[in-house]
Amino acid sequence: MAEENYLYFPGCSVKRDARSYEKTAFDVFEALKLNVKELDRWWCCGATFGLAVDDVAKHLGAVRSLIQAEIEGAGMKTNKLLTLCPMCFNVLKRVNYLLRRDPEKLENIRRYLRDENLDYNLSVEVVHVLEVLDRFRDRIKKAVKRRGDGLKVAPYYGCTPLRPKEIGIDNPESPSIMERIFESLGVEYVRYPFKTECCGAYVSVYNRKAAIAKSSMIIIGAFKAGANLLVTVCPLCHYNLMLAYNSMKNKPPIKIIYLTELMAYLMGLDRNIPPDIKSFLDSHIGSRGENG
Amino acid sequence: MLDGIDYSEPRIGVFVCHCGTNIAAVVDVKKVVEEAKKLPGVVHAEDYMYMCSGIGQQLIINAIREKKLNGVVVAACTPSLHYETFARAVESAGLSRQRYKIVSIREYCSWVHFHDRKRATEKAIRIVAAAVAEIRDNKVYEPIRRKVIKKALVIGGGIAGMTAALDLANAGIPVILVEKEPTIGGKMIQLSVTFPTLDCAQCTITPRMAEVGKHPNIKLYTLSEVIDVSGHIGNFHVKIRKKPRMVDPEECRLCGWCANACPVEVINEFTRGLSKRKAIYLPFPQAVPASFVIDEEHCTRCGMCVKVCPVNAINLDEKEEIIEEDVGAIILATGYDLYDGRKLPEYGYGIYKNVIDSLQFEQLIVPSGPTKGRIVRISDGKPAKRVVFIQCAGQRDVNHLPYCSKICCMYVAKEALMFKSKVPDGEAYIFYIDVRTAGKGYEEFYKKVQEIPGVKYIRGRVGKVWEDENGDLIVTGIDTLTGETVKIRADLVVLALGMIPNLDKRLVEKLKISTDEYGFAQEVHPKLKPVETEIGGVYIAGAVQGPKDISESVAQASAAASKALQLLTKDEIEKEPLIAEVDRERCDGCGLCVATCPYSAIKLEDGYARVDEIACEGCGMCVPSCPTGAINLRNMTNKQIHEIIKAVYGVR
Amino acid sequence: MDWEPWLIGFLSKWTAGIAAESAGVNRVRYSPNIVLINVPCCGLISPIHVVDAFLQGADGVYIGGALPPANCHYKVGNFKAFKRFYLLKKLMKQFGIEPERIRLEWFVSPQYRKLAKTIDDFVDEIKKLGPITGGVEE
Amino acid sequence: MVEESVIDKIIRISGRNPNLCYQCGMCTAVCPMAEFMDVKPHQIVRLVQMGREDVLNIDAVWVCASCMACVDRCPRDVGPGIIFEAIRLVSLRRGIDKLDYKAVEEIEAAPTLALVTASRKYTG
Ligand SMILES: Cc1cc2nc3c(=O)[nH]c(=O)nc-3n(C[C@H](O)[C@H](O)[C@H](O)COP(=O)(O)OP(=O)(O)OC[C@H]3O[C@@H](n4cnc5c(N)ncnc54)[C@H](O)[C@@H]3O)c2cc1C
Ligand SMILES: Cc1cc2nc3c(=O)[nH]c(=O)nc-3n(C[C@H](O)[C@H](O)[C@H](O)COP(=O)(O)OP(=O)(O)OC[C@H]3O[C@@H](n4cnc5c(N)ncnc54)[C@H](O)[C@@H]3O)c2cc1C
Ligand code: SF4
Ligand code: SF4
Ligand code: SF4
Ligand code: SF4
Ligand code: SF4
Ligand code: SF4
Ligand code: SF4
Ligand code: SF4
Repeated sequence: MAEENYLYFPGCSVKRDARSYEKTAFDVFEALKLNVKELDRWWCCGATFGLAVDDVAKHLGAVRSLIQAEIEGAGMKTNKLLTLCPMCFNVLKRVNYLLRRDPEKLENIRRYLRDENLDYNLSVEVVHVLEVLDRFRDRIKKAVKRRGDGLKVAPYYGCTPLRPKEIGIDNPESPSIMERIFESLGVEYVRYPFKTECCGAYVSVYNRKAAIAKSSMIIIGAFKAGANLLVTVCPLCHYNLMLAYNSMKNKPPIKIIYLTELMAYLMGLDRNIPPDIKSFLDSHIGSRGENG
Repeated sequence: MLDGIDYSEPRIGVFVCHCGTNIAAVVDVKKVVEEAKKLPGVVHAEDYMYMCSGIGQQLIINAIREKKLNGVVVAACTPSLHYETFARAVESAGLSRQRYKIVSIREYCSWVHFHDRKRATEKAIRIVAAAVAEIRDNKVYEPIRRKVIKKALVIGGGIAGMTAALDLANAGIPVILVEKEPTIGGKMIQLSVTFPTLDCAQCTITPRMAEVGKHPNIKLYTLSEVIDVSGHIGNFHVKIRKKPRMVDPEECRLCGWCANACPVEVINEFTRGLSKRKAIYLPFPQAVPASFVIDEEHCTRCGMCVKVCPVNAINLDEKEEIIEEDVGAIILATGYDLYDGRKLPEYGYGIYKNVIDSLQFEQLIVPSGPTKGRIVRISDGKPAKRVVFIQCAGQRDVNHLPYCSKICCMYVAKEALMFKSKVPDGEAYIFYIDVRTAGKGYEEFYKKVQEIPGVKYIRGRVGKVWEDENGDLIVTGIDTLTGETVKIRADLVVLALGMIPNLDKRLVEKLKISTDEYGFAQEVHPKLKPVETEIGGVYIAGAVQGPKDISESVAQASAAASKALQLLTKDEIEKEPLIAEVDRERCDGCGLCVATCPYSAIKLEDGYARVDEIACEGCGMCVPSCPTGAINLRNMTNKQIHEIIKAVYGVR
Repeated sequence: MDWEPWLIGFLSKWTAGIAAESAGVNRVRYSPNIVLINVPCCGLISPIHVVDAFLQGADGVYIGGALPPANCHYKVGNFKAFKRFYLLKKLMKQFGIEPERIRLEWFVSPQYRKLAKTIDDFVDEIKKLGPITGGVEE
Repeated sequence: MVEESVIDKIIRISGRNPNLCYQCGMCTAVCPMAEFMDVKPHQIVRLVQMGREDVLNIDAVWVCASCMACVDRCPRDVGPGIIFEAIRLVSLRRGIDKLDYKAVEEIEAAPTLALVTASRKYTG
């Protein structure tokens, strides 16, 4: 299987609410010579994993997408299904994990799908963009065009890429995968205590105050540690963080952006970076920006 | 062979017991006697009301003499009850106990089949028939004897190992003590004071170390490890690898000039990284042997030390040595380690300097320690005023150590007390799930610590520890008794890490002992044989068997020494001769049995299998593995099993 | 039908043997149609003995050993027995004997009720199977 | 047929065993939402242990973000966060709907993700 080939599962939010995340990600993939192809068809993963043991039907959307990936993957010589959104990652990988470990559930699901002449052979590997970038750190190093002097980045993982630990991409209590990527990018990062703290997730819809409080704590923590950039990989975290930021009376001078926006900028791939972010980065990088 | 008994033809007597009505009310005893008389080889059968009574025994003795019996079957209760009773009776009549068998028609028959007299009787007859068939072919073997080497090996020189070594040495047994570090002392020498009496650990242990060092019966090998063990109970052959010390302990005057001259500085493991030492160093002032040592790994062989040593004690070319010894018994006392705190990154161990483990905190308390007994923040050396202790830091947690480490509740109480005695205006917060104080004086000790103002026990857990922008530690947790979250700004956070066994796999394999699911050495029986291992002659002591405090380690060490003494005071050991035996006529040397034996008791010699009489435990596992039927268990041979089956089904 | 099965059982004396003793002490009644023989370890009993038993007239063979993994007095005897009998069961059909006629049960010594229950179950099962026909349906 | 009790149902559909909980409080200590909960996670587990059907009235289970911190860290593998989902589901399956669509409408530019997840967690 070709190591550079990936199928891509976009999910609802990236397509609708985080366009620049997706676009800059693809710019970065191209620069790293990765062949990433969007699934011809995909189904909403449901965004949260149904936890109850009798809730099999909630996994159907995810299974359909996994089957689609299995079929398309054969033609493309890959079994890797990449996601940008960590919530999609979390659901798809957990469903995959569950089916692999629980033959009874698998049989149950198969019964649903039999009428449609579908079957799933458990061959797909669900991967998150962070894992892929980590794997190609050498290429990242070579692709960097701008020096990140003046930037101090706070990595923000949130929960979904890391928990539960059976499917997490790194140690849920002290992940370092983003830090490694920053090192390859040549930007300075800060240590602060809230990089895996929950942003409030969907609770923002139920108890807005709580979500704002959580996200504010993260922003302030990052700022106090000296960061001027707070980097996320999740559209929902991004939303909650922005919600909190916008509700602050004294807004700290820190910008909340997607990891791939920062990467694209440092790689000199400016075309899809939102103008406000571009000018923020420009102003911090100062005159020594262009690599000599 | 005993005199006066003719074994040429089977002459078996069967004795059926009524046990009052216990048997006779269900089993038709008379019928059993009648049927027994018809069995091949049986020349006598009778029944009696209470066979185990004096009269009953006399019946058997008389019958042996009068009827010239050469085999006895007693059909009564179980062997665990009366095997010995009748064995003695049989022997007093001059018959070997190997020609006697007791079978149960009570527990195995009348007591469980009281609902069906007819078939209970039929079954009793089959049971008797099987026993007769078995005994018919029993041979009389000489007991197996083997010389015992009156010398012991103790592995590990902590408090447990030293205690066992001294107990044995004082009883006159020469002891070889192997310690892998440059000095004996183990973990106890790193402690400050000890609960519940608060006596100084070093003052307690150093006289013992000195005694070990100069005891005429103890040969001490430091920087050494056991690399091979062969042989068996009473007669082990061990190989010991002794790493070079490169300083002659006989010559070294402890002047320390060498260390001053040495340019290489590394972290000091004795203080658990709280200080530095040179590549040539004295582990600590009371080390035994009292000598400097060169850290082979870090020494650059620059030769500076050699130049300054006034007595030429240093030899940089010293090589490792392999030493071989023969011993009769082995005591394993390799102790424990602490769980790796880095597996708890949520508490910041290995990330923030001021998050330390409990042994590091002990080092902060000891007056001779790296801070001279001052309790300070490791990051900046400022006095530590507020200390948070986290109990069960990984213990009782299925994600880390599922077991309770037993001593940490107590050492935290002690450390909090010591902290308060040194920093009277300090505050100690102790997060706990339960406080376990099962020991003499322990609950009282806990109560005493609770009484100290400024010591606060918080029933609950810490979720996370982090460092804020001022370099202070922030501890967030929950007080389950109030249901409120707590947030404490602390100078030091001490993790009460649990004990894990210090027992490497290779040593386990060489000793052929087993370990429990966590890697602690496995005792044979937790209640009745707590210091014995499955391997005869190998005993365990101290924390290598499971979490233990010092008193328990010492008690167990003395127990292990006493068990070893029971063995080593004998000139030879005798065991039942019921072991496997190879028929050379049939053995074709395929070696299948060799691989099957769990005790490595079989060797191939000149193309035949040979069973080591001492090592064989008589399990019989080798028997089915032999394709030619050459290997058999004495007095339970394949032929006998066949005869037993035949007898069971030969009854009508 | 007045046919009565007679089974033979080999018990490891350290575990199943003690369980049988406790069953007695506790007066736990079970079917008498089995003769129990104590052996040092169930690892001693080979498939040959089992086949022998069927040839001599056994209707079923019961083996009681130590509960894996850690209870075997001789470390691994129970595993050895398990492996051997797994293979034997596969071969049984070729002899024309139902594999269900052999049963291995694992014990720790206090499980005397289990011993009684498994023996009863086994005797019942053998009664259902009827006498050995050697593969020929009567 | 005897009807399954609320507590039995919670235990069954969670697939977890609350009786293993020894009330250490770790779930609460690591819960990011604990400060916004009326009843704390360890207390909810305790109430389930004691068979208290009124756990259905606890608001906290709706504040739980399913972040899985408690599930990962529980030393007895009780899976509190999973039990809370079961409590939610028992309510939802009884037709109790926690999502106030008005409130949702008010949230400007809530991403699809928030709405999809919320509709999963707060409606049947
Ligand atoms: C922080 C802390 C505080 C404590 N406070 C107290 C207290 O106040 N009171 C109390 O009663 N108990 C206390 N204890 C417990 C006490 O330390 C132990 O009970 C005791 O040290 C156990 O002794 P041991 O000889 O079994 O093991 P150890 O002390 O670990 O000794 C084992 C020895 O074997 C050596 N060794 C290891 N492997 C090999 C090998 N392969 N070959 C040769 N040698 C080897 C080691 O180097 C070591 O010298 C405390 C423990 C801790 C962690
Ligand atoms: C309810 C209960 C349950 C327990 N369960 C367990 C358990 O599950 N596991 C466990 O490990 N432990 C258990 N124990 C503890 C266990 O009973 C003890 O550890 C053990 O019995 C102690 O043995 P011993 O020989 O020291 O004392 P004892 O059993 O008390 O024996 C002392 C003997 O000395 C005799 N004696 C007393 N005075 C004199 C005298 N002046 N002269 C001559 N003889 C005298 C007594 O009659 C007695 O026979 C339990 C205890 C209790 C109370
Ligand atoms: S020998 Fe055993 S069965 Fe006979 S009377 Fe004595 S106790 Fe009872
Ligand atoms: S200089 Fe020589 S005598 Fe002095 S401490 Fe070093 S080795 Fe010993
Ligand atoms: S030879 Fe080794 S121990 Fe001696 S001074 Fe040099 S580095 Fe130090
Ligand atoms: S002794 Fe105390 S601190 Fe140690 S594991 Fe047991 S309960 Fe926890
Ligand atoms: S009887 Fe057991 S210990 Fe003895 S040789 Fe055979 S397998 Fe080994
Ligand atoms: S298995 Fe039998 S034939 Fe082979 S070596 Fe052992 S005793 Fe000899
Ligand atoms: S973390 Fe687990 S054991 Fe502890 S209180 Fe919560 S549910 Fe109970
Ligand atoms: S899953 Fe829910 S209860 Fe558990 S820690 Fe996360 S928010 Fe709290």
